[in-house]
Amino acid sequence: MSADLYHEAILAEARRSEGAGRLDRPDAVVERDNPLCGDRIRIEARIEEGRVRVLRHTTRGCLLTRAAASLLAREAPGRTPAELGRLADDLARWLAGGGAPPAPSLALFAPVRTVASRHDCVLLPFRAAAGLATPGDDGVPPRAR
Amino acid sequence: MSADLYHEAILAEARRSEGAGRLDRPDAVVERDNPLCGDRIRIEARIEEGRVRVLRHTTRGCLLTRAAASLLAREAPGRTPAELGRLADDLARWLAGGGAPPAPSLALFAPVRTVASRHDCVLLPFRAAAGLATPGDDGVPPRAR
Amino acid sequence: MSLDVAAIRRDFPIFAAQPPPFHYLDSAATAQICRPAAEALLRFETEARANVKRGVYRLADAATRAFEEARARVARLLGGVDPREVVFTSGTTLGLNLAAHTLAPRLGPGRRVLVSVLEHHSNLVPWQLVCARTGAELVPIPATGDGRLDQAALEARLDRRTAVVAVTHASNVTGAVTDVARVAAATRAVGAVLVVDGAQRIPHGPVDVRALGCDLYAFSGHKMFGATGAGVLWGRGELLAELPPFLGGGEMIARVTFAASRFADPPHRFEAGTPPIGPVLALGAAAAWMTALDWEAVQAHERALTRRLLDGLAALPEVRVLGPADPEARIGVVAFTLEPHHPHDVCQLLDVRGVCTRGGHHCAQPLMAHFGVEASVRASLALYNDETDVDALLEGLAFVRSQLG
Amino acid sequence: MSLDVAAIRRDFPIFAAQPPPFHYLDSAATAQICRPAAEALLRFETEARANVKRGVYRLADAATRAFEEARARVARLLGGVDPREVVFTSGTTLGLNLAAHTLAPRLGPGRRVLVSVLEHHSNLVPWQLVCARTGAELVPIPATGDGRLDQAALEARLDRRTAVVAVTHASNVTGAVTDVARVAAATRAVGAVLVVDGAQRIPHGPVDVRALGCDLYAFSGHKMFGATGAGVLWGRGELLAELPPFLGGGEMIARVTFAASRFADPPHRFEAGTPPIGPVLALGAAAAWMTALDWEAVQAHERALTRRLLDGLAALPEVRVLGPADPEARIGVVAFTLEPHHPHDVCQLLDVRGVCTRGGHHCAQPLMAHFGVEASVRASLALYNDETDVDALLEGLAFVRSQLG
Ligand SMILES: Cc1ncc(COP(=O)(O)O)c(C=O)c1O
Ligand SMILES: Cc1ncc(COP(=O)(O)O)c(C=O)c1O
Repeated sequence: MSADLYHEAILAEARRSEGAGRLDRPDAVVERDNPLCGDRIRIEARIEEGRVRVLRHTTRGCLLTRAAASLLAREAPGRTPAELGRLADDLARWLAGGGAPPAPSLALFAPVRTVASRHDCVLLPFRAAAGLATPGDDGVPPRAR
Repeated sequence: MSADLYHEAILAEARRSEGAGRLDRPDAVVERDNPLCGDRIRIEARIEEGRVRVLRHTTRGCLLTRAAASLLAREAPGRTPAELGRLADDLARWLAGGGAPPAPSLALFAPVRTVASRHDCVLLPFRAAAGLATPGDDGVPPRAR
Repeated sequence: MSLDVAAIRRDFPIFAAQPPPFHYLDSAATAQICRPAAEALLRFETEARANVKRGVYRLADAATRAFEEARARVARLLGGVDPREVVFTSGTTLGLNLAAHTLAPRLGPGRRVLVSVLEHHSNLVPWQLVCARTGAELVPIPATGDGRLDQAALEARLDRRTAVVAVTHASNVTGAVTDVARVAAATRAVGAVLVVDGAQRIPHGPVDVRALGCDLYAFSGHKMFGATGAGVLWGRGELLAELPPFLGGGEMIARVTFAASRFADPPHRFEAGTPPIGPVLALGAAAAWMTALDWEAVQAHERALTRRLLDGLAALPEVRVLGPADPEARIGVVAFTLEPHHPHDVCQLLDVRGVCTRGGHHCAQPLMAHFGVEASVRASLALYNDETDVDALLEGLAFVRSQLG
Repeated sequence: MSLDVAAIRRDFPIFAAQPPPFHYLDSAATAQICRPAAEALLRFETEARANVKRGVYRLADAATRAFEEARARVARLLGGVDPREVVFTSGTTLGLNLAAHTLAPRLGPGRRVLVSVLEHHSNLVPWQLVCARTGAELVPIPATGDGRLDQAALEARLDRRTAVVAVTHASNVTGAVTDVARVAAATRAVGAVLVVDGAQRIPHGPVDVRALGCDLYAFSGHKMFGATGAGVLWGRGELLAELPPFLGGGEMIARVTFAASRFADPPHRFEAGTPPIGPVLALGAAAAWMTALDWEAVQAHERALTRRLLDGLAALPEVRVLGPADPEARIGVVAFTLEPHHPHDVCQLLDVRGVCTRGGHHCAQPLMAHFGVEASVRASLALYNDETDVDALLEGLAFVRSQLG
């Protein structure tokens, strides 16, 4: 059963690792952890007129996180950080059981829907990207540090 | 069953209330609460050569506490506070199930042995009397106030 | 529609287990557990146990999902709030201590915490401790003669110095129900935080915490037909986001190094360590069971019983009831004295008749002092009680007098 | 005498409930519950529930007696200490936070808290928080290359500035067992307090805390075959008597007025509010069950299994074990990495074979940093495991590699 998680499309996407790397003078940078395992993603983006033009990521994570980061790099260009935030929310909702995949490319995560504890692995890159709106934000309110 | 608790001897002892009242210039005074119900006993004693000569008590409490205070007033004269402490410990042990009543007069508390939550009611006067050794002590360590 | 009490009672295993006569009138101390809660607890502990929030194997994943479903169920009981506003605790006491500790940075000399004299020690001592530590002033809000919160007196004391107001939603002695919405409006007007102790109110029906307008709301699973060991602190999301952590440990962090730690978002920031998973699942099951009830019928039933009890007590000249006489203004938690007898002696003899009541100060010594007594007898009703329970108590009081003279 | 593992397994309901293959190797996260503990829990919650420490009716009196009997049973497991030294908590995390908060008055600028880098976040973050609040200095005690406490380094750091030393009795990552007696002697020599996290050690046999020489010792019921929701903080009586309260609420007071409260003696001073009664009774039943075992046989069995596991892993070149290689120096908690795979992916695929392991940082990020990794796979053994569990894990790792290449 959970072997389905590791079907060929996910393995291939993780291996492809689209957008891996850094940018020269990014307009926005965000880092975010998965507190479960210490996984971390760093996202750098070139932003023009409020929209992501290029997105690069440095991802230390499991196959699901890496596949998701790769797909993010493909999905992000042309969207605003706010739109990426909505994409993350829609993705979370779909994983939790509601509706349709929020983008055709993301349908390959269908087997993850039954494994709630891995949803955060898939969501990490998208949630991080939503933070591009407020550079430097890592999702933890300042007073709580 | 627990109606046995209120047999005639206990009711009579509580009513008798031996030693109720205060002393003129007591050598030692101790106050102690039962945290369960806010019951309180104040004990005043005249002490000669380390031994209680007269003991008086002001008791706000249930029938068991009042009967116990009355018996304490009868048992205390001639004993040292340390001996009263041992009497309290022996009484606690007997109530909890071990051995014989530590004084013949205390045998009337036999039915209380099956009701653990009332042991403190019986013990309150005796434990308070043990505190006569250190006047003013109410059993709470100073730092914890 | 009237309540089918027999059906309710069948949902509570205790009534089949305890030999009659068994008149349980101590639900304010701990209510009995309903069958769905007991089943959720037992199933998890014996057949499906795994730790939550960390494991990826099926058993662990299922445990995490069940845990979050319990959170969602509680959120529904509280008027459909965001589940991330539901913090699981070990009980009301922990929840109120969490409130006091995390609000401590807002306290200090010149700042005030207003606490009503109706409070259970759990909603007083934490504020005493935190005021002692920070130098803030603890200000009592007085009660009315019949044991309700004195709203006018509260409003007179509220000003910009006030950082926190802490009140009970329903008193565990007088049964009086506080008009929290009115307190909330006044509290908000001075920019203070309103902490509500819901321990006694929640077993008597769902509470729409957003409509109440409070900021933090605490209660215990064991008083609302769940298991012992778990409770809830609900908090307004905007406030929770600002509060620092209380307990440190696993599951509440984002990243830890010796130099510094970053903390997780609510609710996890406040849930350090392995939670009481079984008791939380029981709490969730109890919340779902409660949500499905017809509360109009339940409340009519409880009100009728309360009236029967108050009327019965009023007929006894030796009895003094501590609390409002009007069953509309209160829940069925009824404390009283039976002169000249000591509450413990009364309770002990009631037990001979199978009537379970509580004697003592009910962890509310300031309120006892307000009434000028040290202790009282308390009979507390829940939805599974019926007339026979009330009548057994009233007859039991006659028996007590016959025994003690 | 060798251990009858089949008989042990019959004492654990989970093994009849879960369909095979079921290889539970996550006992360090939460162990399974033994039948006596489950029965004590269920019996109390469904058939005999009443609140403790307050009621005089038979049901309440019996609950109080059972609660205190659980305390006595734990006292026996800890080498026959005075039951008044046994404080019931909601778990290790609460116990360690209680330690940090109540020792806070001894901290301040110029004072130091020594914490080992082996610690679970539960024995690090509370000290961080309390050091931040008091101005005391948090000093790490380093680990050896194979993940044991560096005793010499600890001793070099100990001086009169040290107020507290906090170490784990057994690491939840490396399995290394600390020589607590040696740490205690050094700690005592500088007049500091020694706080020991016993969460991982206690499931592997009774601990004579007085012989260890520590001052406070914390552990959780759910890791020692009890229920979730309860734990213990044992404290030397002389120390407990001096500590101020932590949580405020019911049951921990001697008398409360608005002006001031006086607190009860230990252990009640530290047990505010309704305790997790059912989980405490389960903990007591588990303690009694443990006390009756032949621990020489159990430990020989666990050691043999640990050796089999370590040997099997050593044969795999892609595997790096984090922790001592000698089964005598450790418990059967074995963390490792399988290059180049991510621990979560490994655990997920092991689950396909019914092998339950844990991937992540195991709430010990500083120790992960010490090893230069972010996360690892952890297999943890308990007395109910047998060779088939170990072999399933080893075969499972081959399966993982076949799947992920
Ligand atoms: C060494 C160690 N200490 C403390 C804890 C925390 O225990 P709990 O989560 O039961 O509070 C754990 C378990 O997660 C542990 O392994
Ligand atoms: C009004 C009120 N607040 C708080 C509490 C404390 O709840 P717990 O003991 O479950 O923490 C109680 C119950 O004893 C209560 O009646």
